[in-house]
Amino acid sequence: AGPSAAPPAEPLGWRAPVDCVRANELCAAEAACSARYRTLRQCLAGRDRNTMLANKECQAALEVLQGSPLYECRCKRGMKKELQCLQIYWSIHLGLAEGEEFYEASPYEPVVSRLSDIFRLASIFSGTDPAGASKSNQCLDAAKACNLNDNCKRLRSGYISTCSRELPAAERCSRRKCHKALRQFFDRVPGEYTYRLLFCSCRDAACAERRRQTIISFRSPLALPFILLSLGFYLFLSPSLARSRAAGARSRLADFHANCRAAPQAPGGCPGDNFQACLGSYAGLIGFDVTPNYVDASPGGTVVSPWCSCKGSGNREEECETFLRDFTANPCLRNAIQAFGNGTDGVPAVKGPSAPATALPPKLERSPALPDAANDSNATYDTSLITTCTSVQ
Amino acid sequence: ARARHKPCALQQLEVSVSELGLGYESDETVLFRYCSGTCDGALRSYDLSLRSMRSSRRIRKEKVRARPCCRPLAYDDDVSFLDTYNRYYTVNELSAKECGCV
Amino acid sequence: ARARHKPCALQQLEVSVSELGLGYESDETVLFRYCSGTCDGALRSYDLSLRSMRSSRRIRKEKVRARPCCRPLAYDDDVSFLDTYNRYYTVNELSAKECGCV
Amino acid sequence: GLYFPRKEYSENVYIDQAAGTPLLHIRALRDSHGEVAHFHLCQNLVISRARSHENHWFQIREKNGLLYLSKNLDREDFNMLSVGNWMSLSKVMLYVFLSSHPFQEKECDSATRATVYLSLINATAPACSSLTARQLCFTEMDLSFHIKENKPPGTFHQLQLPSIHHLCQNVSVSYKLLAAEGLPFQYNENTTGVSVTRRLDREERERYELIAKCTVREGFREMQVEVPFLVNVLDEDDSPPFLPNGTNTADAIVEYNRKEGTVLATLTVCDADTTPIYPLESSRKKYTGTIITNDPWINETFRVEHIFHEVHFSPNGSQVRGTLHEYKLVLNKSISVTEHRYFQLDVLVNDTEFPGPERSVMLHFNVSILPVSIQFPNVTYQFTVNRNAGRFAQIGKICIENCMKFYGVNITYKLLSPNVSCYAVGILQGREDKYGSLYVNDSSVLHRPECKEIQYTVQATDRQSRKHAKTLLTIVLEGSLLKNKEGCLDSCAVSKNRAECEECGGLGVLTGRCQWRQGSGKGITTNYSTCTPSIKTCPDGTCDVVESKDLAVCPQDCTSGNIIGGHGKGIGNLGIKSGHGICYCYPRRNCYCEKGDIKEQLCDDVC
Repeated sequence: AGPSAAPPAEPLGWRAPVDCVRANELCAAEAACSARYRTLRQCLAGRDRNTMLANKECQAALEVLQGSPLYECRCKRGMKKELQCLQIYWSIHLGLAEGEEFYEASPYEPVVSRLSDIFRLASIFSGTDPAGASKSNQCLDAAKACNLNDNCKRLRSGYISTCSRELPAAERCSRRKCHKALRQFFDRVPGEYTYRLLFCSCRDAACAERRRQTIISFRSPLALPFILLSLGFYLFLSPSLARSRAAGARSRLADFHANCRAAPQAPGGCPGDNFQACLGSYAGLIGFDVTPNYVDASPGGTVVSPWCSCKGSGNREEECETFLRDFTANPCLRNAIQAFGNGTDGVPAVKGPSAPATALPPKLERSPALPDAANDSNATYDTSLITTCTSVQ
Repeated sequence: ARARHKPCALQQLEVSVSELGLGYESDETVLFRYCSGTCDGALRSYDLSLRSMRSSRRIRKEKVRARPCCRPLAYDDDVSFLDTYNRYYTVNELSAKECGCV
Repeated sequence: ARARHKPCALQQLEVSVSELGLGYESDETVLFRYCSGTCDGALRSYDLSLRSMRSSRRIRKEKVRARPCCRPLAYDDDVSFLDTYNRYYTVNELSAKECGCV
Repeated sequence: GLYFPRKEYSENVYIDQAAGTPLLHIRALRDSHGEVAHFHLCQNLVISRARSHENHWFQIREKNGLLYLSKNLDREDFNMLSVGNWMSLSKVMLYVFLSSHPFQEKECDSATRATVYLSLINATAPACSSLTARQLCFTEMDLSFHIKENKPPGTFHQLQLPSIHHLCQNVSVSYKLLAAEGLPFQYNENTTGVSVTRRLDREERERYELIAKCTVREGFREMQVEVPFLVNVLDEDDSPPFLPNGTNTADAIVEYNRKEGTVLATLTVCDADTTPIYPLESSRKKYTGTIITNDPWINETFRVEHIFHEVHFSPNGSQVRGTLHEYKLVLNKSISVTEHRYFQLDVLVNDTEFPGPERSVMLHFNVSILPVSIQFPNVTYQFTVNRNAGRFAQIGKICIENCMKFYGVNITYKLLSPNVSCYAVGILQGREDKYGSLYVNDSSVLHRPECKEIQYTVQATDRQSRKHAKTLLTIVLEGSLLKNKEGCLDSCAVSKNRAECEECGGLGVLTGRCQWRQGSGKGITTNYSTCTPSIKTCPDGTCDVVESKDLAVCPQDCTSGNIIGGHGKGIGNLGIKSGHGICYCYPRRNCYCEKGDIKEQLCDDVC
């Protein structure tokens, strides 16, 4: 069906922040813009960006579109027509940014609210001050608070009953249904409930195990190094998958990188020092192919990781490990989780190495200076290579 | 006349899952809503006739009920919880959503 | 186990209006349909929990029913008749149309 | 061809930095001797948030890869480059292209490219005295490089920061590269260049962890900074396949398991190279396993399945990744019981991308397809059945010799022509069952005194070959008839206690009465109390073929309806796997699990 009754045409170039669905409607209602948008999409279809920029017609289309709302539009997590919004966004930005940057800009609007807003609302809803709630088990209190809220209770039960159904061995557990139910929970239930379930701080193993079970430790360690799938290499997937499901996963991953990437110069280690933005985009990953979770039930530990490994990543092992470190050794994410657990929005005492110049990574032993022109004896091909293979797993 | 019982209405109680008495052991709590009260003002011609025919033994040896009962008309959504053995359970039709004299 | 009562179902009886015991005197007859039988297989988690919390006295001094009752879910249309004094009367919700365990 | 030792570079640029300021020294490594690197920037500058702009500010020296400011970066330039950039820190992105010959204009999209991220700092360059040792020595960029194996030596990085060297002439900054003995890296004090001194062999070592140590001297002050300096060696297909323990032959015996998909034997081939698991299909196509035969029957009947996984070798202390390829000989279709042959089947494994002649290895499977017979183990079967047994009572199981070992052989069981008047028993077979289940089909026959002993012929037939076997089955009726209780329901499962349970019979009962299983354990347990026609078969977690004939026989195993009260459902949401207290069921309706001790309130209304 065509767009709803054409809204009063705003003057081109006027850019109140709009989502990409709305921006697309505005552009479609404006002859010059819609023609240029069509041209740009044809320009970007499968061709190298630089060749595209050399083409005058494409260049002109780009110039016009840089002034249209389509250019600055962004989306909101959990909004209506979110997928359509993201597809419009990537239809422009995927082509222009060549899509090969390891860290892409986020298609979502920057988050302005802070953790303190979450704490205030959490205490209003549950009548208890989250920080002061029962000292024993914050995660249990979070579950109680959720069960007392109809919306939270319903959507929580939705993903639990879907994801923990006992299926016959022949039938693969319905991963897609489970993921969808998880997404609905984290997109539609306010952070005052979901964060408390996800980022509660624990003093004992029972609490930490409950925290790890929040997303039912949806354990499907993939033989495939999903890392490579999730590294935004969705381009290699079949075009249909690349467009629909990938747009969601790629966007949430870009959002996570944008909001959780370590920013050494910021006190809390997060871009714009906004813990809420980081936690929100971390929770936004849950229910997508990169669903991270706590790796164990150690009370103090808050190490999280996606369910994939770098085994079999060939020459891309380094990229793969970089991707994993964004979860397992990310000071911004760690500080944000600890800050929420302590009920503070400020900067927790940063524990753990913040890579001071002289701190050597644990693996490295001190080695002597390399002589300027040492020649190296050629190592003979070691026959033990053959026997080692047999002792493999 | 003195009011012996309140009219049929929805009540609620926050209880732990273990207190539900279903055999689950969990410290999580749920909002248990139930129907309580009398249906005095809800008798129908049906009830009066049924009572009359039972007492005149026109209807015998049958399990009939000649008075409305205060019961749930609809039930809340399912509720799920993690038990003390870290297993998830889901219970449906546990809590009333709406009460009425039926 | 033995079958004590049949499950809740619709029964019917042809009776004279006078036998309805509503005070009308008329020789006209009506088809009186009513609900009879047990609701054994209709308990819900609600009932088990309510019963458990009542026996653990978590719920006290309240008029609650922890078992479904076999009652009409819908009533037949109104019925009219001429009584012995040649006056017409109409009675509604006299006869059950559908039964269920509620 | 030529390649970059890094995919990305980053540096800061400050307002009012003058034209000519060197920013970054990018190096390239050769693929073959004699190559000369030519560096080039393509025309556009990408400003983050996907906006691009003509590049007027940055240039790179074609010969040595030095990136420098070609125009003063004043306030106006800075604002132009930060338009539409909501990130707190403005960033621009440049693409540096590499070629082994001088550039023609149109050549921007050559495959080799590195990305340079320049952070535009909204301030003038800090005074040298205000910089820390860390800032004087290194940028925030991690020193991590990748070098292709089997390539010529060359310089791949310069430790000295061009901009610092340019701006802070009165500060002495010197470097050292700390590395274990014998590593193939060399540091040049004069140029501060780090080079790889010989061809690397990834199969020997794939990762080098060195330390870059920097010493800053300013007047009497001396400060030292150390950061990790990592080199990853990139793999290429330079290792041929080999047999890990020298075995290229395996026996593949087909006897009872004749089902399609059965793995008959596996042989492994190793390769010192890595094999990326993504994209999976291209890796599989790279390492083929082909049956070498021109016998169509063999091609039809067998297939080779290839899986591989990463393994680690330890050539000389360091750990390197390699690949273990498994080639499984698999039945491509079910084989008839009558088929029998003996032959050798060859599979050619081929590492298609390995350049050398030894790219392939031949595997040999000695295939023996043995014939199997369809026969009953002993001549006759005899079962006793109580005259009070109910319909669907399970009498016993019948099955040919080795029946439990058979896969892919479809044996069906049938009862032939009993003596006409006493036809009480039937036989059923579940889809996956390898045996026939005997059950009481008509319990009224058991009550007839004239029926004492019933003779049947049982026939087992292999559906594919139509081969069959027969045996004699005798059913002996025993026990005296119990007086039938009035009003008993047809399902044992309805009873909630022992008394109710044992006073009646029901479908599936063996001796005319239901059996009470007294459970134990607290909470929700698999050992719940319940009333059953036969404790041996119900509940046992399986809705077997006889129980599935009527839900009233064993709803505890077969119900898919609502279960009210604390419970856990069985596999496929079928049956009651675990329950709280006593579990009872109204067949074809709900089941309940509840504690037995909650006394029913008599006056349930007014309490």
